[in-house]
Amino acid sequence: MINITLNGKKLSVEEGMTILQVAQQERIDIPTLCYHPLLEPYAACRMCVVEVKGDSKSELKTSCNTKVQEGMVIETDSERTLNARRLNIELLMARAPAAKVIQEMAAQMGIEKTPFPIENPEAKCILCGMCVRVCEDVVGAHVLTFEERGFERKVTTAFNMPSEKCIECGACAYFCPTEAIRVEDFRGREVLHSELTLGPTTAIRIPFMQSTPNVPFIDKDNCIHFKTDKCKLCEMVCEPEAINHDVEDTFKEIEVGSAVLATGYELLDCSNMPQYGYGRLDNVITSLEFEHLCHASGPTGGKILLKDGREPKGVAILHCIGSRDENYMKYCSRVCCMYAMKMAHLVHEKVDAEVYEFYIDIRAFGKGYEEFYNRMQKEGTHFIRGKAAEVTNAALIPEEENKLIVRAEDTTVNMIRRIPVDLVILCPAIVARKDSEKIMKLFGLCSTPDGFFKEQHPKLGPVSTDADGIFLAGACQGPKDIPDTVAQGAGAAGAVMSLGDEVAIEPIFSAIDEEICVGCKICIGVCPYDAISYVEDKKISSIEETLCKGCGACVAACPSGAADQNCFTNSQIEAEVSGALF
Amino acid sequence: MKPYRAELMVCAGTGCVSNGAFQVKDALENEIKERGLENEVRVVTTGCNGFCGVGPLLVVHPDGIFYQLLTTKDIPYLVEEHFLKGRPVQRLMYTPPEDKLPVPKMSEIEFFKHQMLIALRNRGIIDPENIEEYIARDGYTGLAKALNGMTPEEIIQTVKDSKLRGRGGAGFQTGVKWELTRKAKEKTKYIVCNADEGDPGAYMDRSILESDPHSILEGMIIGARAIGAQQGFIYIRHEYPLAMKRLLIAIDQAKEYGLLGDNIFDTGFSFDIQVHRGAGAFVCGEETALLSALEGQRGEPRPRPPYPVEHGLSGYPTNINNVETWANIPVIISRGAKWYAEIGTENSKGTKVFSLVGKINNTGLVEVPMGIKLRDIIYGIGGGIPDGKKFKAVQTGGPSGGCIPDSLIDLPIDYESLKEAGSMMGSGGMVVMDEDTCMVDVARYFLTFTCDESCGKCSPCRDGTKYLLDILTRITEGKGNMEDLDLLEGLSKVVKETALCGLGQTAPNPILTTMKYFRDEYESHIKDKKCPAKVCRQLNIYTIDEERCVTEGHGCGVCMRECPEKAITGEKKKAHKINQEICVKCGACYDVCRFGAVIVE
Amino acid sequence: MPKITPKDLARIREKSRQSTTLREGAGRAKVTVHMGTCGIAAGARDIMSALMKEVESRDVKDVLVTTSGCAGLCSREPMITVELLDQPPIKYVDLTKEKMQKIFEDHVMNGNIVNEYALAVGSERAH
Amino acid sequence: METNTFEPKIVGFLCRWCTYQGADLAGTSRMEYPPNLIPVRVMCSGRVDPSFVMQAYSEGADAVVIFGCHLGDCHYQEGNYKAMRRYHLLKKMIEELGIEPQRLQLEWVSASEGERYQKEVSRIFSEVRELGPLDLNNGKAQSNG
Repeated sequence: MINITLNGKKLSVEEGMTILQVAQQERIDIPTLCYHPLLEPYAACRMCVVEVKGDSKSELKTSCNTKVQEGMVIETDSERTLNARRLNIELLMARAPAAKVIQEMAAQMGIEKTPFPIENPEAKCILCGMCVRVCEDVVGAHVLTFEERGFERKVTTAFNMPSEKCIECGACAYFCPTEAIRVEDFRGREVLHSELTLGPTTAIRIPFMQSTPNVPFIDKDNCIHFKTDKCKLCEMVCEPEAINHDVEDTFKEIEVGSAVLATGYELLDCSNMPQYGYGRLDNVITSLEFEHLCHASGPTGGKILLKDGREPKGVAILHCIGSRDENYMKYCSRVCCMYAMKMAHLVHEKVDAEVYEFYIDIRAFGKGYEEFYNRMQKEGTHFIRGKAAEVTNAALIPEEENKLIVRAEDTTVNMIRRIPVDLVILCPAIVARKDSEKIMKLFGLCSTPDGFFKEQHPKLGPVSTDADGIFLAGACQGPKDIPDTVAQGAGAAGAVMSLGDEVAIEPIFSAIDEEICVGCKICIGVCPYDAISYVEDKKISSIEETLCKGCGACVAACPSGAADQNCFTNSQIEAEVSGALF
Repeated sequence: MKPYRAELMVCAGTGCVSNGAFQVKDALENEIKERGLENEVRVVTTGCNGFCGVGPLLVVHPDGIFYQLLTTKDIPYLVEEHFLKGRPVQRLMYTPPEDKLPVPKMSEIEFFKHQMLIALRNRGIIDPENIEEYIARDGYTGLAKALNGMTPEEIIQTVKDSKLRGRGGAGFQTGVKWELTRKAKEKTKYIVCNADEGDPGAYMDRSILESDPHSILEGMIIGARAIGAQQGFIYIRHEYPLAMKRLLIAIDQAKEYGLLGDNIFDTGFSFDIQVHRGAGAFVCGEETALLSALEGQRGEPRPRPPYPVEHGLSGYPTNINNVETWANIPVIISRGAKWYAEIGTENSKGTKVFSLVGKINNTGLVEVPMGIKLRDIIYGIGGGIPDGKKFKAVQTGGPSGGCIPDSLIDLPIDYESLKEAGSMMGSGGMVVMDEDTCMVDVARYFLTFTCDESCGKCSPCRDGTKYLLDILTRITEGKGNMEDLDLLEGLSKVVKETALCGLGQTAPNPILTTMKYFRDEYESHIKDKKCPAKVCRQLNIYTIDEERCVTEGHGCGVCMRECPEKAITGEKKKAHKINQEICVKCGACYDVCRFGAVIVE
Repeated sequence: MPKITPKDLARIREKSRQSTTLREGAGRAKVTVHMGTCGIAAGARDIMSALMKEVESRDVKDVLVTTSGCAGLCSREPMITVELLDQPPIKYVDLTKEKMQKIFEDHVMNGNIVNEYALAVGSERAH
Repeated sequence: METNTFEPKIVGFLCRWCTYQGADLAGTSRMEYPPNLIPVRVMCSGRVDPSFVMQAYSEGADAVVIFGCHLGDCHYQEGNYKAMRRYHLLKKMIEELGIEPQRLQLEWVSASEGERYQKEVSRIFSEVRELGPLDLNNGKAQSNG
C-alpha cells in the first residue's frame, strides 16, 4: 500500500494504480478524452493533467499514465491545473468545434468561445487516437492510421483508400468519443448502434429472449478475436472470468434409439427481389423484423417506429413474397395470411395508421381463422386483392413525396393502384433451410421437390420417415403454423414413446437353406450388415435374422440358390416377371 | 606500414565535401603523382575538423600547417611550393579577421587553441575508415580494460564517478541511467545510440560519426558490458549518408577484428550492433519516439512513465544515449573517472561540443570544457561578430532552446545556468545573432520549425505551436495587439507544462526567452508597428531619398523596373517616388538600389 | 583475420605509430631537407630519397622528415638540418647519398654529430 | 409419315426405397407416362438376380430396366453399386446373345424424383419403340399372348 495525499485527503492506495484510477475511486472528476480503461494510456489529450507537488517544485502530470508513488501530494483542481485544461480545451474547440463532448466539457469549465481561429466549423475529430489504437491494439486489423504530422495530422487508412483489411467490426466508431467516425454498410445505409440488433449484430448476445440456456454466446463469425486473433476485451471486463476464447466446440456422442428432427425453416432472402426494395429502401422490412420491432425487448421497446424515429402513418403488408410464385416457390407458405392479419391488428393497436394488405387469396382455413379475418375487416384494414408489383420511392404526385409507394393491380376493381405508405412489411416465403441437404444425408432421408423433408407417407405416416426411428416435427417437413407444429411434435414424441423396449425388425429378411448351401462364403462378402456368418461345424453360412435388413444382395449373389428372401423369393419375382409379360 | 615524410589530412566531413573536398583531394593526389612525390607524401581523408566555415581544408603534418578555402586551382602551386620546395603558402592560410598576418599552424589558430578535445579527440588526425589508425590512437584500450579488469558494477561506478551527463539535451546522469537499466528485471536488454541529430545547424554527432566512428562503437560495447545488453542499435538519420557509410565500415572492421560479435576478447561476452536508418523526423530524436521508430511503428513519443530503462524497445529495458555521450565513454574508462571529473564545473563535468553558427566570424564545431563563459566562445574561439556589429543574443540548444541576451554574456555554460536563463544545453547548437536580428522574427522562425516537426500526437504541441506561430506571424506583420502578448505567454506556458514530450515542452522556449529579455521589441512591433531591426518587412516603410536618387543614381530607374506592384514612379535623371498605398513592402527596391537611395524606416 | 586480443592492440598501435607521430608533430628527431630551386638542382631529391630509404629500412618511428625552401647558402647545397629533441639544430652541407647514410646512422640514430659534414651549429628553425 | 404403333413390353425392376416411391410420386402427382413399363418391386436394385433379366427376355420382354437409388443414397448402403456391376456384365452378355444393348438400361431415380421417373420411362419407351420387337428366335418372336 502507498500513502498519498489527494486534494488534501490522506489516502492509502494500492501500488501500481494510476492517479486517475485513484481519483475515480474517490469520485473525483478528472476530465479525459483519449483515455479508455480498456486501452493503454495514450496521454495525448492532456486534459487529465493534475498537479503533483514535490519538495522543491511541482509539476503537471497526466494522471492517466502516472502511477502513484509514496508520499505523492496531488491536486486535481489547482488553479494551474485548471488553467492548463482550459487552454487545452480551447485548442480543441478550435480544432473540433462540432464535437459535442468538447462543447459540453467547455461549457462545464465555463468557456463559451475559443480565442483561436476555427478553420472548419464542421470538424469533429480531436485526434485522440482512440480509433487508431482500437484498430491497432485491440482489433488487430491495422486499418486505421494517422497521416501527416503536426497540425495537418489526420486519421485515415493506408493511402487514403478503402482498406481490404477492414473487418467491418465498427469498433472505431464505437470508441470514437466525438462521433467523427460512423459506420456505413455497403449499400450506403448508415448503421446506428441502436439498430445493430436488426442489422449486423454484436458478436456476443443472447440469441433470443426465450433461449435455453438463457446466456450470451460468442458468435464466431462476427467476433473480432476469431478474425484477427486479438481483442478479447470481453474477457478483460468479465469479472467472474466466465469468458474463455480458447474453448473449442466439443462434440458429444449420445447413443439414442430414435431421433425427432425439428430443424425448422428459413425465410426467403428478399434482397434478391429488387422490385420490393428490401435492403435498398429504408423502412422496407420483413415480417420477422417487424415481429422483432414489436417485441417488448426489441430495439424500440415494442414501439412501431420508422428508421428516423417517426411513427408510420401508413403500413403496407405484402403477402406471398416468393410464395405461390413460379419464379421462386410455387407452394403456399400457409401461415402468412394469418400472421399478416395479426400484424395489421398490432399496428392498429399501437399506432394510428392505415394498414393495407395486398393478397392473392386470403387463406383463413383454421379454427376461428375466418372469424379473425372478418374482425380485421371491421377494424379497418384495407384488403386489396392483388399481388404487389413493386415498392418504390419515386414519387409522381406531391402526396407521394418521402413515402414508399406500393404499386399493385386491384383485381376487385380492375385498376392499377399506387398506395403511398411509410412502412412496408414483406411476408417472405417459408423455405427449407440451406443446410437441410446435409441433414438428409446424415439421416438417410429424402426431400420433397420443394426441399422440405419427406415424411414416410403423406397420410399414413406423417411423422415418421423412410429411415427407421427418425421422425419429423414442424416446418422442416413443410410450411406449418404453430398448432400444426405442436400437433406434429406431439405425434412424433408419441411415435418415439411407442417404440418401447422391443425392436421391430424388418418383416423382410433373407435365409439360407442349410441343405443347399455349400459354404462358399460369397454371401458373407456382399452383406453390408455383417448379418451372415460362417458356421464352422456345419461348413455352411447362416443369416442372423435380427441383423438382416432384407436387401437381398446375398440372394442375388448366391451361386447355388441356397439363399432366399421371404416375401421376395426368387420364385415369386420370377412369377411376377412372367406375370408382367403375360 | 610504409613511412611518409608528410601526410596531408584532407577534411572529408560533410561540410567540406559539399564544398568540393573530394575534388581537391583528387587534384592533390594527381599533382603529387605528377611531381613524383607519391612515395614521400600521402593524402589521408579524415572526418570533420570542426572549422567548417573555411572548408575545404587541409592540414599538413608533421608541420601542422593549416590551409583553408582550397580550390582545385590552388593545388599545383601548393604542391610545388610546399611539398616540393618546402615553402608553406601564406596565401592559403587562415587569417584572423582583425589581423593582417596569416596563422600558419593549426594549433595556433584561435579557433582551435582554446578547445579541449575529448569526444572529438581523433578528429582530423585519423582516417575514420581505418580501424588501425584508431587503435594507434589508443583506441579500444578502454574496452580491453573494461572487459578484462573490471566488473560491470565497476564500469558503472566509474561512469557515475565521472559525473558524465547525457549530451543529448536533458543532461541525465549517464551512470545512473546505466545502473537503472542494469537493475531492470528483464534479462533481455538493449542499448541504443541516438544519432538522429535533427537540430538545424547542429552537426556535432554527425562530425563524430564521420571522423571517429570507432569511438562510438567502443563506447557502446563498454556500455553493453556494463548494462548487460546483448544487442545494440544505432538510430541514424538517413540524411547522414557519409556518417552512415563510415559507421558501417567501422562495424565491419570491428567485427573482423573480433571486437564485435561473439565472445569478445575471449571473455565470453557477446554483443552486436545493428544500424537503423531513420527517415528524418525531428521528433525521432526524442527517445520514446525513437524507440517507436526502431520497432517499425510511427515515430511518435509515448507517455513516460514507463521509462525506457524499464520498458523500452519492444518492452525490454533499453538504455539510450546520444553519440557524444557514447564517444566520451572510452576515454573515461581508459583515463579514469577522476581525470574526467576534474574537467568542468561542480555539476557539469567534462567537455561539450557546440556547433557555433550564425553571425560569427569562425563558424564550426568546438569542443570546450563545461563552465566556459559564453564570451570566451563567442569572442575567443568564434572570433567575434563579423563587420564589427554588436552582439545581441545567442540561441542555445537548438530550435527549442532559448535566446540568451548580451547582458548574460559572462554566463558560464553548464546545464543548470542555461536552464536558469530560460534556455537549455540541448544537443549543443549555438546560433549567434547580431544587432540586425529581430528577436520576434527569430522566435517565429524557430516556431515554424517546431510546429512543422510536431508529430501531432498531443494537442498542446500540435495545435498550441500552430497558434503560437499564428500569433507571432500576426505580430511580425503588424497585425498584433497587446492582448496577443498575454495569450502568447499564457499559451506558451501551458504548452511547456503540458506537452507530451520534450519537443513540445521546449518548443515555446524561444518565445518565452525573447519575451523575457526583449519584450520591448515585441511591444514595438505591436504598438509602434515598427521592427527595430528592420527585418519584418511588413512593418517597414520604404521611401526614396530624392536628393541621393538624383545626385548619386541620376534617377537610374532600376527600382522602378524591379517593383512588382509598379508602386514606384519617376523619370530618368529625376527623383523617383514610392506610392505608399500600392507598396507591398517586399523590399525589392531596397535590395537593388546601388546608391543607398532607398531608405527603410 | 582471427580475433584480436588486448596484446594485439598494442602491436597494431606500435605498427601505426609512424603516421600518428607525424600527425602529433612530436618526434625524437626531425630532419629538414632544404628543397629550394638551388637544392633541387644540386640533387636534393636524391638526398631525400636516400633519407626516406633509411627511415623505411630501419623501421624508425620517431623521426620526422620534412622539407623547407632555400636556406640562403645556395653554393653548399644539397643541405639538410637535423634537430634532435632538446638540442640545437645542425646543418650539413655538400651532401651525397653516402654522406646522408652516415649522418642518419651517427647523428639521427645515435646522437653523435658528424662534424666533418656539418656547417655549423645554429639556432635557426625551419619555419 | 407412318406412325409407329408398336407397343413394347418393358420389365422394370424398381428399388423399393427410391424409385418405387418416385414412381408413386409420379402417380400421385398425376403425371402421364406410357403404361408399357411393368414395374416389379424389389427391395433393392442389388437384389436383381441376372437370371431375372434373362428370364424376362426369354419370356418376351422387349427391354429390361433396373431402377435404383442414386449412387451414395442406397438404403442398404451399397446395393446400387452391386447392381451397377451386374449391369455392365449383363450388357456384354446380351450383346453376345445378339440383343441390342439399348434393351437393357440402368437408371437412378430417387423418391422425390417423380418427374424424372416419368421422363425416363417415356424416353425408354420411345427408344424401344424405335428398336422394334425383340426377336430371339430368328424373327419369330415368342409370344405368350
